[in-house]
Amino acid sequence: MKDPIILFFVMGVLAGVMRSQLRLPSQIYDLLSIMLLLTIGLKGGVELAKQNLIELIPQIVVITSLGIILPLIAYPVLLHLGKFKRVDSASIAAHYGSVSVGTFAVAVSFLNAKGISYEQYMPLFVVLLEMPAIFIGILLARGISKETDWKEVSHEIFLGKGVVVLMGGLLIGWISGDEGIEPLKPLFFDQFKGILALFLLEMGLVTSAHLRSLKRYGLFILSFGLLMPLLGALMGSLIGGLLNLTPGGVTLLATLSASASYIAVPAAMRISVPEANPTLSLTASLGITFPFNVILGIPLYFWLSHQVIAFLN
Amino acid sequence: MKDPIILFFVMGVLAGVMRSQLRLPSQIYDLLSIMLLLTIGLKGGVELAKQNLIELIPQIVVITSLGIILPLIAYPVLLHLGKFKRVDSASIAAHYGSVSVGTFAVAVSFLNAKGISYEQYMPLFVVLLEMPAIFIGILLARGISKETDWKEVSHEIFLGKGVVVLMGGLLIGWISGDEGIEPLKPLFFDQFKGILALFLLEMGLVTSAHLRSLKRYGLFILSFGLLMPLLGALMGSLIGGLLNLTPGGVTLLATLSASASYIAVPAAMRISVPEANPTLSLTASLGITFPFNVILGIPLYFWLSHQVIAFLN
Amino acid sequence: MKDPIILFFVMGVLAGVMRSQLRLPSQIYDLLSIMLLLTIGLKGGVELAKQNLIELIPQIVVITSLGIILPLIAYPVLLHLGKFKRVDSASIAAHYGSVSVGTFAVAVSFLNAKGISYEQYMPLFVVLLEMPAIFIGILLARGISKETDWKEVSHEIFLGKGVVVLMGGLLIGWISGDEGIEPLKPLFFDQFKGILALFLLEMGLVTSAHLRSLKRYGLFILSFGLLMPLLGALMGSLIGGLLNLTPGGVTLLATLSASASYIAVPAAMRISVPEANPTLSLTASLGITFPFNVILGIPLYFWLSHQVIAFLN
Amino acid sequence: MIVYKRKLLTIITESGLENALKRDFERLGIHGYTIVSARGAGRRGERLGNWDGSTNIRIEIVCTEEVGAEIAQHLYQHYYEHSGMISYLSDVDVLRPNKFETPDSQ
Amino acid sequence: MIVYKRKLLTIITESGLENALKRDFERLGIHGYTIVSARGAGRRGERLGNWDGSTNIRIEIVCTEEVGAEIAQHLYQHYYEHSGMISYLSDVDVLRPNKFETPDSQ
Amino acid sequence: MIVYKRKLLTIITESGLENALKRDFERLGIHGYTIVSARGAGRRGERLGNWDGSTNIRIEIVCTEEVGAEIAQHLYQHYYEHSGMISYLSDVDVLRPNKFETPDSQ
Ligand SMILES: Nc1ncnc2c1ncn2[C@@H]1O[C@H](COP(=O)(O)O)[C@@H](O)[C@H]1O
Ligand SMILES: Nc1ncnc2c1ncn2[C@@H]1O[C@H](COP(=O)(O)O)[C@@H](O)[C@H]1O
Ligand SMILES: Nc1ncnc2c1ncn2[C@@H]1O[C@H](COP(=O)(O)O)[C@@H](O)[C@H]1O
Ligand code: NA
Ligand code: NA
Ligand code: NA
Repeated sequence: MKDPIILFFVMGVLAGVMRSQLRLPSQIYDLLSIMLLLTIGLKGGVELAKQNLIELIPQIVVITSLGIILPLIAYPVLLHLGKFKRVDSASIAAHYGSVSVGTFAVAVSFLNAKGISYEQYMPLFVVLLEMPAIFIGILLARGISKETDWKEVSHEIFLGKGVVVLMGGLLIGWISGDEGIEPLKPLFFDQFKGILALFLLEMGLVTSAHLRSLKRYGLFILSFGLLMPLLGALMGSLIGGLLNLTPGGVTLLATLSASASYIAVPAAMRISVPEANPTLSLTASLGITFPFNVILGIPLYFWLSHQVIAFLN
Repeated sequence: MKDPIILFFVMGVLAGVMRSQLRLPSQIYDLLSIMLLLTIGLKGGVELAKQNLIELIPQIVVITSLGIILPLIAYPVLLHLGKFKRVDSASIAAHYGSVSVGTFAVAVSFLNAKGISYEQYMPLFVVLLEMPAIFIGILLARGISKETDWKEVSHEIFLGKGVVVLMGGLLIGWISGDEGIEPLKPLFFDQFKGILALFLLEMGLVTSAHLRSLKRYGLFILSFGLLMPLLGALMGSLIGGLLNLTPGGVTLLATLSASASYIAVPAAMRISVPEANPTLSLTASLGITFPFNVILGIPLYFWLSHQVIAFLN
Repeated sequence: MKDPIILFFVMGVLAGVMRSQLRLPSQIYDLLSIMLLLTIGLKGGVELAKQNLIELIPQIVVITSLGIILPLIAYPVLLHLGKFKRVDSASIAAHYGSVSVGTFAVAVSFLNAKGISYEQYMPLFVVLLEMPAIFIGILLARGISKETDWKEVSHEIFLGKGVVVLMGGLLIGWISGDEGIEPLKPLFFDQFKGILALFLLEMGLVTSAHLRSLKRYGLFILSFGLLMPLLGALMGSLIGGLLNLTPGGVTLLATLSASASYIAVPAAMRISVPEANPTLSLTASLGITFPFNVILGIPLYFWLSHQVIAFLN
Repeated sequence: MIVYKRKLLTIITESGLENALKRDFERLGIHGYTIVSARGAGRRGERLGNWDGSTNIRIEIVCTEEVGAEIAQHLYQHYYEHSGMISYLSDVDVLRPNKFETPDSQ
Repeated sequence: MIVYKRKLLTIITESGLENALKRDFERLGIHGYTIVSARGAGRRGERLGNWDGSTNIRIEIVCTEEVGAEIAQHLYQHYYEHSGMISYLSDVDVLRPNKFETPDSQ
Repeated sequence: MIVYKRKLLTIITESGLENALKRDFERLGIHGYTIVSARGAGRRGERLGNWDGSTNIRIEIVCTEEVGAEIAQHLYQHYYEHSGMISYLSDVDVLRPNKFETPDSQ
């Protein structure tokens, strides 16, 4: 019983690679992605309201650090092994330090299909992990330079589409509570998997365009796009295990950590590190890591999480 | 337990005011608004089929007159107190004599959330109140001038998007009946609140753009945008009370009367009274009255309706 | 109890004919049509997985031949009686040999509303009937000419939007099975009728534009657009009866056979037979045959199917 | 392949005027035009293009010099004062010129 | 900042030809173009742009005079007779000129 | 109806730069522009326009020759090296000219 949403992704990739006439307009992409972000936010917010926030502080601190450490690991690898320019190394590192909400949604759907529970407030960590890597990336590229207009950069980061909608959803869920969002469930919860299927169909088409530029950038970027998520997943699952998360929660944290941003980070980098080549980083995050995670990575990280938890006990 | 849909509106306004990158394309606005209009129309039509239309004639006459009286009250206030040009006074008056279907939808959702019932054929009055004020507005601006191409104006009014879809929904609901529209309910009824939430998110973004032009037009328009709906609500609830509507029905009539058009009337005015400044009237109806009604007005009108009903008995 | 979706179509046609301001953007058309194609494909695929494909081979062969015979019948009629140019006769013939998925969806909705069952793997035949007529049309227009770039033509046909999505849906349904697609049902199955209603509203607007060019092309095309589907339905129902399909299945095959393509075939003809006049064939298939089938044809073919089955036994 | 000199008239205005302008074109005998949805800013502030009420349209008409002047004159008289509208003319070389003459000018 | 004289070729046609034209551009060595979706009217009636079948595209190519003439010639031979298509050339001053030469012309 | 000679500056670039460019225009005193979403191809490969990350925008600014040169200069310095951007100037005759001068130039 294969999860059919993966097949939608595959269908999109194949349609794109075979240059079919199938095309989904960007306006539909906008609608679908906003609905997914709201669903994830609302769900997380409702659960967050039930938590003692003080008790979450250790998790918040540790997981935010993860978003700082990951790009710091990736950067020297890209710079010295990959022989990329400083700005490109910094930019790619930022992509992998941050997260992909689409990948997170697929992992949630994977756990739901298996009936595995997880810490429902995980979407909080999606928001938390989205941003720090961007600052690290800019610092790596520029140093603490006066050139950087930090006000503009912060604006770009905190008010990017993804962060605003996810945060908005979290807050609305938090304020409204389970009962309050009840009438929203038919659209945002019951349709979740269908919306995700359509979204992945479109992502498949998008990904296929980036697959084409793969050969231009060679083997190193391919290896990096496959190995960096594995390292991320390992670190994420270790931290999840040490934080005593449930197996589902560890899987999600591993997935987040393994995932690479393709919306927030590229947008911020265009503005703050324009010399970095955007095609290069998107080829890695969208052309390699996203499909890898969605098709093979998530089941692997699920398995990994169980190993790590067993190992830690 | 705050109704979460208001929070979607607030989120949209804040995202817009803080100039976030969040943007919903106009095609999504089109889809959402057509779905809301159809839902409201279908629901009203099904109920209308159960009514004895002859018995409704007194209500129809009285409520249509309300749409004529309201702009006649607003016009001299705008002209003499507000010192606006004749064409602008007439145009703004027409906006406030007509109605906002979005506001009506929020009021319906408010009553649903509270479990308050109302005359389900109210959507008929939405259609009835939408149009007369436009004719009054043109007459106020032009007199019974030969310049006005009444054929073109009527075409614009009766075949505007909102009227056509609402009327279409009413008729389809009427013809098909409860049983007939059963298979349409999963989309048009169960998703109503979710669709309304997305619509309000977009309306928040739209509103925020009009908030900016607020300061340009000064205090009078701000006061008018807050006080005129109160007057409208008072008149609407009195008439509703006299017509022996249920408390829910009185609330809805008060809300309709308090609401100001931002689609049908501006479109008609651009064609028939082009000298009127559209930014001025939209600042009032979209920038002030719409958010006021959605956030504070509707609960207020609910309370008012009970007072009025108690007063009349 | 009239099926309300037909009324949505009528509403669209009237709004278009009266030149109302109602307009649905093409991006919404894209979303709705992809959702319908996926629904039909998924449903068919799930059922196909339960069938013994070997046993279906006779049906596959016979029904594919139907897609070859129909244009071969239509062509001489158009050429000799209609006095159309060779390329136009060939192109129109190809339209009527192929099928309209929108019409098929309305027929499915018609049977569902009546509670009539049918062979659930029928969507397979939609795919099968979509393509052969295109090849026949090109051969009729060109002969076995060297001019035709068959590689490009095949690409256009097999990788057209409709075929890709329908095939994709079929395969996903097949692989995932009933249980696998369970979480997709709220979007793709429960909302089917609502999505179809919106789609037909848009189709009404589209059709109305083609109604206008009707008078330009005269009586022959009108008669052809009404009689050719009747002939198609007769042949389809006879074949369905001989293949021992259920009454519902016979109705669907009659409808498919009666329907004329307005997406895949025109797109392919523009590329491979560009001299054919696209307005002429679309006037027939979209302006005449589609509304006829949707409003009157389908109930007629339902009746016809029962007659044919009774006659064959 | 012969090339003909024509004028390209570009009009940018509120989308709410689309139907009215199309009627005007018909009356003026203009049967060819191309429309694209747009957003923008001008003297009347920003138009974000995120709903009907804030969308612009960009109309292009390839025509002879006389027809271009006639349309421009018409726009100037009927819309310029009260509507968000700009328009400009430029020179273009077209390939199939008979398309760009109105029936009157033929 | 040096300014170079180039030609701007604008093509307006049916969206159904987009893929075919892109293939043609590739064969002709044209690697730069910009496409916008459009609606409009012409000799073949109105195209409302409300579904695939009635949508136009507006293509712009900045190029040298020779390349512009070559594309125009190609369009004229392959599409003009049977397709809804218009196209026109105009003069533009570009900033970064090396972008607008095809590999052949360099 | 008097006609004034102005310049039309067209900029085609990544949609991600829209906000930054709007801020720049404000600083440069440019209050009028028109934007259309686009797709296309160039030296940085194809941009299909099927999601935010692959959409272009096409900006038009009608302005005086000096202002046009000033914007072009600004774009050249700040964006040309690292962004997907092309831009070109052409001559246009506008009808209501006072719209196309920046406050500075009046
Ligand atoms: N200088 C300009 N350059 C390009 N487009 C302009 C210019 N001025 C105005 N526009 C466009 O014309 C519309 C109406 O202009 P306005 O009436 O000045 O607000 C604006 O929303 C812009 O899309
Ligand atoms: N004179 C014109 N000016 C601008 N656009 C035109 C003109 N004529 C035709 N078009 C465009 O080209 C498309 C095809 O033209 P046609 O083949 O004449 O129907 C139309 O749908 C319009 O978008
Ligand atoms: N020669 C050209 N003609 C028209 N548009 C172009 C041309 N070159 C580039 N473009 C547009 O400018 C964008 C960025 O170009 P580039 O930086 O060369 O990739 C492309 O995606 C196209 O939309
Ligand atoms: Na990561
Ligand atoms: Na009112
Ligand atoms: Na057929």
